[in-house]
Amino acid sequence: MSYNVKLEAFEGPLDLLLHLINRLEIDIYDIPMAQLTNQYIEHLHAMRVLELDELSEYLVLAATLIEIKSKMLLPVHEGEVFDDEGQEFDMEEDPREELIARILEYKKYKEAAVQLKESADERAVHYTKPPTEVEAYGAVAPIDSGDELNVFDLIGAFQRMLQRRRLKAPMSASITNNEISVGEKMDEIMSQVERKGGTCDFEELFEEGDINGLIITFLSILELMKRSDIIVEQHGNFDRLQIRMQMEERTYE
Amino acid sequence: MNEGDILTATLESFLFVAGEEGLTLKQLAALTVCTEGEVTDALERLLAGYEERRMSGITLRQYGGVFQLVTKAEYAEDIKRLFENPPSKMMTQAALEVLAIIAYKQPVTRVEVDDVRGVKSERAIQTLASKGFIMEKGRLEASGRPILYATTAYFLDRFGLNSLEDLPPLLQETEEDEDTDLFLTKFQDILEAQEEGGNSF
Amino acid sequence: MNEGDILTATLESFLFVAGEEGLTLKQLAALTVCTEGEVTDALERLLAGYEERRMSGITLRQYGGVFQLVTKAEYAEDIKRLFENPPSKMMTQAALEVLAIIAYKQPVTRVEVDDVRGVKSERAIQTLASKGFIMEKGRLEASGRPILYATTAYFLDRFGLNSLEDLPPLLQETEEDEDTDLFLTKFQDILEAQEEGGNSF
Repeated sequence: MSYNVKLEAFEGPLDLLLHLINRLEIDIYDIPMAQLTNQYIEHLHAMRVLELDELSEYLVLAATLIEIKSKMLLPVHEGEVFDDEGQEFDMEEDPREELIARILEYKKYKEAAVQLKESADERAVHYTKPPTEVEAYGAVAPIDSGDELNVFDLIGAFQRMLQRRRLKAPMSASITNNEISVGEKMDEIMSQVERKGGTCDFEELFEEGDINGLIITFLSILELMKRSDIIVEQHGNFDRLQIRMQMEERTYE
Repeated sequence: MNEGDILTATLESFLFVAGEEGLTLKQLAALTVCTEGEVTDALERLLAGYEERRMSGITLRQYGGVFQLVTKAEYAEDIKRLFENPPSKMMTQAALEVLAIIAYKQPVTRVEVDDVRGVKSERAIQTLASKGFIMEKGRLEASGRPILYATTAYFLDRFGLNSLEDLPPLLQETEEDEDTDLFLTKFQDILEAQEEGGNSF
Repeated sequence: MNEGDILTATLESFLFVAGEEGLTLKQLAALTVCTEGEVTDALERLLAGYEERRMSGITLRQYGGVFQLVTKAEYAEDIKRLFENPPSKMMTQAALEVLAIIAYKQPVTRVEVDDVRGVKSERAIQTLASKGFIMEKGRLEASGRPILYATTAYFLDRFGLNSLEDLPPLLQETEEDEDTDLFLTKFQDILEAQEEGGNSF
């Protein structure tokens, strides 16, 4: 029998075992060791692309399975039971017990993970807003309020910021009908710069519009620069860019 | 305007400003110079108002021990359109498993997590820490003094929990108890059988 | 529930999430696939609700063509107190963000911090410096010679770190790259559309 086993589907040897138990409809409290061990090893063979590190983890469990299987083959004497070292051990001890406990323990958390995921999904439908900036109320926040701070507060803050930065208001689909061409935008920019007395801040030209609009504006500025109708200047490295009109206004349409 | 209304409105303004950071009951009481009971009553009125009012797109929730204003679930799909990228990325199964183990067993060492899963969990632990879901919380007083991990308040918030007590009970705990009972019963049976048979051990 | 109420509630949820940035009438109309007239009517109902309702601490304002939710004027003093005596770690989000960026990217200029956050960080940097968490550490050898910021020993102490190497790795994922790709894709689309439209420039 051969299986098509996708390695990524398993989170480790216990996960594989759990998968086999479910698929073979095995009673977890009374595992047929020979069957399970064979299936497990067959799967290992099918999983060729295991990394060495991972493979060793799978092999450790394979060894455990084989050990349990062989223990169970030992004849059980009435009243007297010995383990391999000849030590007497309690009759009720089943060699599978520890394995069952491990599988159940793992299963417990695997299921808890599913519930956590559901809980996170439920939470995700409720959106919040970032805290209002202190400056809006003319106050200064004392950031050192004597609380214990730890580095995970920093990370939490950073993650929230990343979430917030994904919020970008205007939707492009909306503005498509009012979209203007680069030619039109070039005229618009020239008259805007003229109105401002021949120079204006680069950023002023980008004050409104969605991503499409901004790109059109940007392309228009490039084109105007190419035609030497405007000059873009910057005085210091981090100063604002300035747009300056080079010639008298023209029409491009 | 009656005083209860003023309190409710004041609380709403505080919660609005605090946004996702939220405020605890204690903090709200201290800020409004009211008892926690009065604040609780006012918060209940606020919540009832949100839930009754059809025109309202926001509501009140308690996550990670703080009260926060959030949008109602029914507008989630619409709000998603505000975002250019879908806000939350799916976590890997491995990371979720590790997170579950840490959440329930905290504080816990990496080795304990590895043992439960039967595989190494180092990478998942790093991912979870850098996402702000787990943190280091001291070290185990044992040889090697391994790091202990615990979940953060940010974890509670993102997973819609108010406190660790809100974690859903682990499903098999009862089964295990039954198991033990079953085991004990069996043990008793055997003992009795042995005694009857006159076999002592 | 009638449609007007749904629209009003949807608008409230949008405005809430947008926070201080607010949304224009045009954006709201596009997002809700309604006419600007319908949106205006719904916004008027929303405003009327806030003003009538005594229990409400927030209201709707229009500043510079942008609609935003704000707290009612009568609670401004209370809120100012909240900011000045924050009950806990709250209200430190902006400062924490800036501190995180400086800690991980140091030495770093203010402009770089602004870029990462997408908002101006001057005030937060001043506060952090005055509290001793960060310090100036030379200047960038570039035009304008902007100041470089780095964290202090006090920062390490307060955050329980021995050295900067103790900072856990920060996962930024590839989101920013995806953003860029999105932008570039869109850029290409528009270029093509323009060319097809016979518009040469």
